[in-house]
Amino acid sequence: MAIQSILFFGYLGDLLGRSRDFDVSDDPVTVRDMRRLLASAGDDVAAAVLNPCVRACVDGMIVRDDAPVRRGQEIAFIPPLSGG
Amino acid sequence: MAIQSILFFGYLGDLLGRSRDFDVSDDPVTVRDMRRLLASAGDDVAAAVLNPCVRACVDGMIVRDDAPVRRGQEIAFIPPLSGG
Amino acid sequence: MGCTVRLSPGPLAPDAELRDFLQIVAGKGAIVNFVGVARPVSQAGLPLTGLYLDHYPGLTERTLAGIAASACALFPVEDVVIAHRCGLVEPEQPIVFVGAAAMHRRAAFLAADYLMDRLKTDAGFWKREDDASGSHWIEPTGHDRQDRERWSQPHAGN
Amino acid sequence: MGCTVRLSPGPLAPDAELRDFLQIVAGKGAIVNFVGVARPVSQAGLPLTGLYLDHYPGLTERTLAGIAASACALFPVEDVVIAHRCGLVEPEQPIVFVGAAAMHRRAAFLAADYLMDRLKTDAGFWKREDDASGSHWIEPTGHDRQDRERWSQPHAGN
Repeated sequence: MAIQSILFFGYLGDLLGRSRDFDVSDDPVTVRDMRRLLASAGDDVAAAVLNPCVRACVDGMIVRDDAPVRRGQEIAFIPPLSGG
Repeated sequence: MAIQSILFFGYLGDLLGRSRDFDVSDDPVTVRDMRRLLASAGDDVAAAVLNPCVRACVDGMIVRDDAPVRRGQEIAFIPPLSGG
Repeated sequence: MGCTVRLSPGPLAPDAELRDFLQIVAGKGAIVNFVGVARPVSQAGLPLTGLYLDHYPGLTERTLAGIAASACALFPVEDVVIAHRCGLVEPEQPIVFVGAAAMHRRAAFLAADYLMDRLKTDAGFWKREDDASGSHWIEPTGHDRQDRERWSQPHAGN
Repeated sequence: MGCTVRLSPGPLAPDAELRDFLQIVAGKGAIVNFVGVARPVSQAGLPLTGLYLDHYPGLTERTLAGIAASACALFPVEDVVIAHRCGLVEPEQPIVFVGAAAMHRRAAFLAADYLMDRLKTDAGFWKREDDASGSHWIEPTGHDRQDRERWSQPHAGN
């Protein structure tokens, strides 16, 4: 059992809070695993983290779903960029 | 017999002075007449005012050689524009 | 050659940005700048009360730096600057200042044009318009995406 | 919609010009500016000691106003400004400031680009470069004339 803080930006920040702590019982190995673990936290979270348009970031870099995730890394989910 | 001041710009101003008075014995009727009258004032003036690349201005407007000229109007000769 | 990128939640003063950029680029003949201002009307056609630019510290700066670096790689420019606001911007206030300096003006125009087309689609922001009907998160327009596409052809924009 | 043209023998302050222009154009989303600076080297490749812009009062202003009016006629811009120096300009000092404001940035970029190409060939100045070898009256370069030609085709510059 571990607490993982997840950051959300754009409309996801309005919906789920800009930073939210989750109980993550298993160690996720990839971003895909992380999405599945978080999806059990509620319908709103599931809709966000399972949406393929929502990209994952690990330590501030946008990554693919097969990217590895280690405990202690900063995880964020971001909607498509609006541009400047 | 009348005195006509002629303005010169760009390299013509260096060569002939920025403003120079000429005796103009006949009344010129067109810009072409004016060029011919001025040409008798010296080789340097002739080379300038007979050069087809040198445009004439009447009252600050660039005009064609068949444009009319009346006594009292401001006459200028200008080399090709350099742009800004 | 220099690329400068600045992200700030405070007000943006385009005249001060231009003064600073002109000092950096002393001796280069051609400087093109762009200033983008928050429009007074929302996409829904209502008076805009505010424009919020959400950003992810670190990631957002990297997207700006990447866009500036691409401009320097693609065009014969000497210096490039991007100064961008984040946070809440009031209508008619400047959001972005872009500068490109080159020996020849064609390169400076192309680089500034490219920088803006990239920024409008690829800069790491999430924008929310606030108007009388509420708050609306917005995405790049189809027009923005088309402008962006111009640069995917070699020598596009000429 | 406004066209502003200013010709002055005094120093040109691009930051002040930009500040003034932004006040005029309040609420338009896209502003493109160009600043042209006297290069430090003459066409002969020697250090430039001075650049002299001879002008014909009245005629010169009319050429600038005509170029500004053409830009407003050709592109969907709201405001255009041309501020130009005449007389003696020192190396690395600004000669010209151009601004174009529009609701959409494409029009502002095209108008500013057009204004500069026209100014470089059609503005009513005679330019003299002073360097160690003497003083030389110069004409637009072949490059300037080519740039100018881009706009004689319909929809050129896209």
